[in-house]
Amino acid sequence: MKITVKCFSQVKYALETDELSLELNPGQTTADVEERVRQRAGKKLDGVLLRTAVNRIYVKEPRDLEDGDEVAFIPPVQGG
Amino acid sequence: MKITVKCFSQVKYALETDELSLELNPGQTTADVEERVRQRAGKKLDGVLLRTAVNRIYVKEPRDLEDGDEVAFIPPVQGG
Amino acid sequence: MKMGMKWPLFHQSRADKVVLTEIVPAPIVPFPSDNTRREEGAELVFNGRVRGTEQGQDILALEYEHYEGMAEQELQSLADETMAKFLIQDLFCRHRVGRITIGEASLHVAIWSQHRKEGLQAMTYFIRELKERVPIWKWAILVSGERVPSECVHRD
Amino acid sequence: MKMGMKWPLFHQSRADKVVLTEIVPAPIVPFPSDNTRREEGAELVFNGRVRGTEQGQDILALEYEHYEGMAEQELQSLADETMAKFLIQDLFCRHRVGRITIGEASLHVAIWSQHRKEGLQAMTYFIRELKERVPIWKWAILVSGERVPSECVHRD
Repeated sequence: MKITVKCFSQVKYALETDELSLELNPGQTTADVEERVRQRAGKKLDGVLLRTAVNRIYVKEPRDLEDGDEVAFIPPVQGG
Repeated sequence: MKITVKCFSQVKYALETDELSLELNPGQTTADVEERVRQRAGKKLDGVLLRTAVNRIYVKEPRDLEDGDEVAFIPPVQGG
Repeated sequence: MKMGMKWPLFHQSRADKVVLTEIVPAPIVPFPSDNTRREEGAELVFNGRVRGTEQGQDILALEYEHYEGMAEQELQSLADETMAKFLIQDLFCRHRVGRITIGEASLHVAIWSQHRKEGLQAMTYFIRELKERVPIWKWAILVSGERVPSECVHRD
Repeated sequence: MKMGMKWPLFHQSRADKVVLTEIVPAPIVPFPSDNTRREEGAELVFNGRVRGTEQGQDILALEYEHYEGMAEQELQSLADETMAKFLIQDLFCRHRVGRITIGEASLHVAIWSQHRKEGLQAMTYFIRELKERVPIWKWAILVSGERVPSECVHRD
């Protein structure tokens, strides 16, 4: 199955893209995706706290994903 | 000696004047003047807390007055 | 600052702080906003407006009375004290007196600071103390036309 | 409310509360002031403005990035939550995104309430939470022209 990862701020800067399309195996969770994103970033996201959103809603615990889900790893926000 | 009492808000309303001119005996204090003001108001200032100002500065304790002083008994203020 | 004076522009970084207070007998002209500042990230503006009821009774308007001379002095010293107490850059305040129609502003305060937290704290303190010590009072103009000190408004 | 819609007039007493949030890509048009209200004695307005330095280093401008879809949703639900939590009448918020010059407003919030205390508390809470959870980020445009996430600005 296929999901989309939206990249913002430091994640976008580290990965040099604003969107990734990833193939997942059934049973893979948001935690697995975060791991892949962090690996792809080399060390550039070391020490950066990322919150997870699935389909534009914050989720607190790792969760299973479905085909077509939109995932984002949200670095500390800075609105205002 | 002679002093002026400025009247505002409830004091003005009770005394029906915005200014009194009073003759004082030497040694009379702001407390004596307040007493005279309250008497003149009948019961209309009963229960109304009055702060004292002499020459436009709040004073905390009763104090002696000098000829020409301007005294005010300040009901609870309501600016804003 | 006298009304009619040219409003200062603050596009330069400034060490100097500005504090301005006025008691005015006419409708309040708001302080101009300003998008030329480099240092102050927070602009906080408060308008205190006349409500249509006083002590629960409908009114036509309020009439603000002040102790001329003392009110100006107390307002300015409160503003100076607020500047000293909080890390803010500028504080501007206009308080209107005389008859004020429902909905119109009796008080207008603008505070500029580097960060919002200090501005919010300073605003909270400044207005609370203003209501505690600046000799200004409200007279209610009742629907009957009668004019009474606001504490003397009683429900029918 | 869509931009360009007629602004509602609130001269009638209203039981209904209004909450409006927008994320806009252009300079913020402030919400209009209003001297026709009978019930709300307190109007509090906050403008958050871009400062000339980021992490201590001079910048040319900020560029605000937002998670489209999610940012609007989080902002609106925060506003709804603020309305439920504090005794306020109306809350209006515009957050600008895209490139913003120093001095210009990135955030504009207006809160109307019967009394100032609730307005100040609601403003404090709303902005604090906005900075905590609404997915918006700052990119600094450095003097060199380089564009980097604001945390990645380092002193020379």
